[in-house]
Amino acid sequence: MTHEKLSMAQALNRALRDAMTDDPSVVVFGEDVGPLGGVFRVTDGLTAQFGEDRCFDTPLAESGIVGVAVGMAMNGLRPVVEMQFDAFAYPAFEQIVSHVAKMRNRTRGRVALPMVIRIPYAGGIGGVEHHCDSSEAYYAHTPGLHVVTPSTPTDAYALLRESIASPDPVVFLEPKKLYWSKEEVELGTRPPAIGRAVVRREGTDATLIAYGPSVPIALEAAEVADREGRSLQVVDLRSIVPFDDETVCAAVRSTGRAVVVAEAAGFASVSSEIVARVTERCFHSLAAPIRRVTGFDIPYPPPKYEHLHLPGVDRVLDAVDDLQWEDS
Amino acid sequence: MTHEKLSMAQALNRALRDAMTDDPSVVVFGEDVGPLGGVFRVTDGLTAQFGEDRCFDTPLAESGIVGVAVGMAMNGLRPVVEMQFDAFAYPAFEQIVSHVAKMRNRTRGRVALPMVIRIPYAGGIGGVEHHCDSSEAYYAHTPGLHVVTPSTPTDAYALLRESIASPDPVVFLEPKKLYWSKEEVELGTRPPAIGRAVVRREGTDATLIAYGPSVPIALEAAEVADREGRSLQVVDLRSIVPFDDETVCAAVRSTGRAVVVAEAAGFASVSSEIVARVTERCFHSLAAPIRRVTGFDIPYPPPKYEHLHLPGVDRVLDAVDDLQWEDS
Amino acid sequence: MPVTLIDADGHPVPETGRALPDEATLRRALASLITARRLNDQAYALVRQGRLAVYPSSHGQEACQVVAAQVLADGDWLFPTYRDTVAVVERGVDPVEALTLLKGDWHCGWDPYEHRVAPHATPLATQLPHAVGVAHAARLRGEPTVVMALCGDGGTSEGDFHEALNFAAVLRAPVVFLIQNNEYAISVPLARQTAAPSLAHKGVGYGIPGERVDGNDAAALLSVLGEAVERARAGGGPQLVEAHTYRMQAHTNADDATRYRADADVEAWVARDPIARLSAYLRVDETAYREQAERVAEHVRDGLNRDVEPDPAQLFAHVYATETPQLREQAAQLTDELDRSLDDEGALR
Amino acid sequence: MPVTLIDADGHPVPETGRALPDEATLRRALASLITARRLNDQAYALVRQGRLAVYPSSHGQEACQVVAAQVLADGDWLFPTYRDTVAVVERGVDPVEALTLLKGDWHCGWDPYEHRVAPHATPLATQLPHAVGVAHAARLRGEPTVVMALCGDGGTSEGDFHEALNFAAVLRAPVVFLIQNNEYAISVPLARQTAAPSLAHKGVGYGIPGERVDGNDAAALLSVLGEAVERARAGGGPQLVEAHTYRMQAHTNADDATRYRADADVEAWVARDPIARLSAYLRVDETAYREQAERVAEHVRDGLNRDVEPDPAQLFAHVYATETPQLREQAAQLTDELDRSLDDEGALR
Ligand SMILES: Cc1ncc(C[n+]2csc(CCOP(=O)(O)OP(=O)(O)O)c2C)c(N)n1
Ligand SMILES: Cc1ncc(C[n+]2csc(CCOP(=O)(O)OP(=O)(O)O)c2C)c(N)n1
Ligand SMILES: [Mg+2]
Ligand SMILES: [Mg+2]
Repeated sequence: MTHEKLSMAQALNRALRDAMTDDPSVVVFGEDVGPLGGVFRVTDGLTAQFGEDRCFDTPLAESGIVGVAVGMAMNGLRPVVEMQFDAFAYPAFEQIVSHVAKMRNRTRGRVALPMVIRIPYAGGIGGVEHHCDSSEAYYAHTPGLHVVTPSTPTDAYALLRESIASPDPVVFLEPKKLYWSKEEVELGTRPPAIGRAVVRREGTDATLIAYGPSVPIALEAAEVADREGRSLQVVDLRSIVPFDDETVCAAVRSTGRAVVVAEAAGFASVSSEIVARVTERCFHSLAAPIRRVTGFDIPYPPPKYEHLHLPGVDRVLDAVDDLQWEDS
Repeated sequence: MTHEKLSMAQALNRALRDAMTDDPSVVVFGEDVGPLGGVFRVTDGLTAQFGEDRCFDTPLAESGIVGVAVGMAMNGLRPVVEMQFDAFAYPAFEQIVSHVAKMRNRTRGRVALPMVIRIPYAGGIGGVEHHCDSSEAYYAHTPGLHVVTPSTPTDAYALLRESIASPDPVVFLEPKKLYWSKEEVELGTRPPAIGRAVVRREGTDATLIAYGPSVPIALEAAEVADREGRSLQVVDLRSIVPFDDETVCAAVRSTGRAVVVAEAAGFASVSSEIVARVTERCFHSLAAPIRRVTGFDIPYPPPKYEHLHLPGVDRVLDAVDDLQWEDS
Repeated sequence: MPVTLIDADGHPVPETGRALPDEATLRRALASLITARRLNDQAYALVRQGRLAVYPSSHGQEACQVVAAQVLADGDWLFPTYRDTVAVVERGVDPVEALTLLKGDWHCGWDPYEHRVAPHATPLATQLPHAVGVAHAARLRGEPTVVMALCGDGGTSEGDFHEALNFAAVLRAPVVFLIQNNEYAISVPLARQTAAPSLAHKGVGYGIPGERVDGNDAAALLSVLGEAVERARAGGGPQLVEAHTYRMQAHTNADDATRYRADADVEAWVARDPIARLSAYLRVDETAYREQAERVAEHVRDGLNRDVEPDPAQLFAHVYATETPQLREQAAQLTDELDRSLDDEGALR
Repeated sequence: MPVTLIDADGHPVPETGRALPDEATLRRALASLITARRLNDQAYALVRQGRLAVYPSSHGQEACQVVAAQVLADGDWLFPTYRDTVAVVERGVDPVEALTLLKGDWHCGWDPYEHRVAPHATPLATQLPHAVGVAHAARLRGEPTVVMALCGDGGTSEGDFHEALNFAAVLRAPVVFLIQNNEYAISVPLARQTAAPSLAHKGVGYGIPGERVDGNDAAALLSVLGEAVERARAGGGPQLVEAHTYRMQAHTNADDATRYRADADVEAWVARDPIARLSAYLRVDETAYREQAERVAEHVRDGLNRDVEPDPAQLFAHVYATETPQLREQAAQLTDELDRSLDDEGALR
């Protein structure tokens, strides 16, 4: 077990490298993932190290990339494909929904698709239109897919290793704005598997439930709240599908109040699901309705407006203030 | 104002016919919508009546159909396109999400896209794979689209007329299993506009919230419950986006208990949203958490299994029974 | 001009520059054609009897389908569309398993690895990139696999057709793309589908050789497809073959073809029937072949008349390798419902 | 061989079978080329100064872009990609408006109807079906509109490219598809994008005539694109033109081109510069043109150095024609937040 200070992009790169070293059936492909190393450098050096058969550039066609990956997964390989940005995975939507998600079920388990679709997603990097979508709900709503999203370099490494090892397809959502966040990463460890949430910060007054790019916001809000005398617990989902009802509900029951924080538009979203399922399960432990702090129900705005759109610390704290602390 | 006994498919056909008569800019196209009249005969006779320029068959390419409709809508026409079945709209997903939903916003309102995407959806007709998806969540989660779904021939007529007249794109979801349901339709009327829900049945003990194909199930459940001494109110959303918070919340507050009924997989769905937003708004009026009766989180099953999957009257009544009627 | 080796009257076409397949090969094809036709017609009849939900028949297109399967080696793969049941069967899949989707028991009835036959693909053209992926994976491992990927004329308009052909060409994947041009996509005739001089011309834009063949001439198909497969196997890359044939019946039983085409158009194609033609050329007594066909038909009738009780657990068992906690809960809910309804029935009746 | 009328040294090519455009037309092109180059380089510089988020420069490709706009009539439409800012400007759009997306103030800065220029399309090839739709709508109304739809070499691999060309051909829509083959899609060279003999060959599979042209020769572009536009206007249907050019700079400022191509490759193209070539042929004094170019550059600098305060109401105002109740609530929430934070600031500072 070694430690190294890595950014999330580097941690992902290490995960790919280690997986390719350990398992010759792992292949990486997509747009610009070869000599360029991907626009975020997540695949940096893989072609040089493993050769063009193991990491290669494809024609510019996302449906083709996912569709070809389906065939390769059917035939003994473990493809890890990159969609260059969130909105550029939409051309592959039919392949993802109608095949990637359904092949195992269609064939009664005979044809498994061990493949990973990596999607840099969400905003906060001043990107222009189509480069900042939070598209998790589309995948999370589709039975047959696993959907995970790390919030730390350590989790990025571990979750990607798990995802590549998974016998089932995983939509792996990489929060773009965290690519450059660094921490000491334990390589070779196996932290909680896909399907497990973690409590990132203990707290007693209310629970913030977040994932991916919103976790640092939630932690910062908890930090500020702490200074203001309120103790907030922070849960990081890590895995959206499967969902860790146990950890999330235990957390919410322990505080009796909760706020969900997510960048995506709120309507019919993963946040809606969290509110719905936690309320179904913990109704009588709740002192107040669970609040959602999400992006507005608007197309992702231009760079100069994104600070107005994205859930920030103040908006989270406003929602916490709204949790009916006084008798009324 | 005339009355006629029409099936939902016929009512839709009348709506198209009347819209094309009233407005020469309305054009209809898609796969098999010409001489065949569409696989569900919704466009029956339109080519004969209005000519090939107004109603025409296209090459078999859904992204192309929607993309061409975008261009036609940009240039003065009001296209109404048909996707043959729910899952066959997925190839058009990028066009729908990245353009149809965003063009007005992108251009600060300068380019409007008055177009309707008709999608026969949901199950209950013994259809094979890819012909029975409940895909509403994908569209409802996407800001910029209106999403409506009728449950009666009268509403089918009225909502389609409204949708074609709308200055904005509408995803018009047609519950396949109701195509052949008949009723006396008032033609030429303007019932509640897009964005308005209606109470289909009054009741005092609990509220069933449903839309599209689930409305008849909810009504039947209310009928049965009535015989068992429980009075259930039934709300039909009609419009998923915009959502009629007013009507829905008033209904739920009046009974204090609610069950959402929808065919789609429950996870991160429109039902999740209904539970979340109604709970947020009506928390203290609720005697019990809102229950969801939805399809399971599985790919739509084969015909011989669909009765096990689809929300039925018994499952709805079980959920009603679960609404904590006894003190505990 | 499409390659034709035996004309509609059963006469060999002179000076084609191609050898006729040997008699044993042609006899094998004829036997399968007769079984395939019987299977098509049996399945069609079973829809009327309510034993199949729907059947997209390939009556009249059997030569394409049978030969597509026959030119493959054991280690090769076949990627069928929903209309290619008889190709699937020719490849060795039990016809009852092949009809599972259309019977409604499950989505795919066979084990795709057993005979290397992918599940029927319903969303048009989506199977083509899969075919390329299977071929490319095999090639990366140095296996001599060739993939036969089927597609309809209508399917060529989909974006996935384009992307698959382009990937195949760039990767030099050993895939033979066989388009059965049966002149219709449900109600839409070819002229509304494309303005290309032929569907084989669609290879040009990818750098893939295209070839046209008479889709009702099994001999020509054996020659052209056999060559394409061997070329792909030898590392020559993908090939596109357009087989010109005709959809003799409605799109499926649910379709009413009289709305968009004249009966006379269909009748014109009766004279070009692939079976009559090959049979005339071979001058064989078909009786022996018919026996086998009847055995298959009977097997199909038996199989489809047998009702399979749906097992509720199947709904949840195959969504993931391991059931998620959510699915475990939902499965338990269903079991509970079913138990209670059994109790009710027991109590009431 | 691509059509070239003026070679890299500025000499007319003999026996092309095509007339050289007249001198006034070429001078007009040169003037615009010089402005376009200045605009490209100014925009690039503004990224370094932090005034633009990113800029995909078309330095070296200006001839394609300028001519694409110049061959159009007022009633025609231009459908640009993200790299086609200078085509947009040539069409009459204020360069500051043209750069709005890249500055980050809004998605599209101009009124698409004013100069009949569609918004920049970022998702590759998705603008092509729109172009077909605009053209078809015009044709249904009997208007003489022609649509010029731009696309990159990489974009040709997308499904939407295929579907758009096929629709255009079947509908006989008056669209000229201009592919700027600049040899790269970010880091991916053409040889990995396609195995086709040329991108112009991609027309064959749709029944669309394809033509290759030297993309750095404004004269050839004027001739070929001008002809294509007039042919489309006359009812001749769509046409595909591949202009062979080169992306002289990195994909955008964010890209590091040294990772995937040698500087020497780029240098080889300096000698084929579209401006030097035309200027050499015309033997003009460029000074006058440079003045105009400088004026435009100054206008751009001024415009981009001016900060526009974002108006929060804009976030909600254009999602629908009428705000939904949900958006009204959300807008009110944001206003309330901002009011409170202003109060806080007032109170604290
Ligand atoms: C993506 C998609 N769109 C639409 C359909 C509905 N559909 C099923 S078959 C068919 C026609 C297919 O025509 P063709 O490809 O020529 O095959 P054929 O039926 O003639 O064998 C259509 C439109 C589908 N299955 N998939
Ligand atoms: C659907 C889609 N996928 C990926 C991208 C990301 N992307 C932006 S530009 C580009 C390369 C485009 O190459 P080409 O079409 O040759 O145009 P060029 O940049 O050379 O002008 C890519 C991959 C995108 N914009 N859209
Ligand atoms: Mg066909
Ligand atoms: Mg390029």
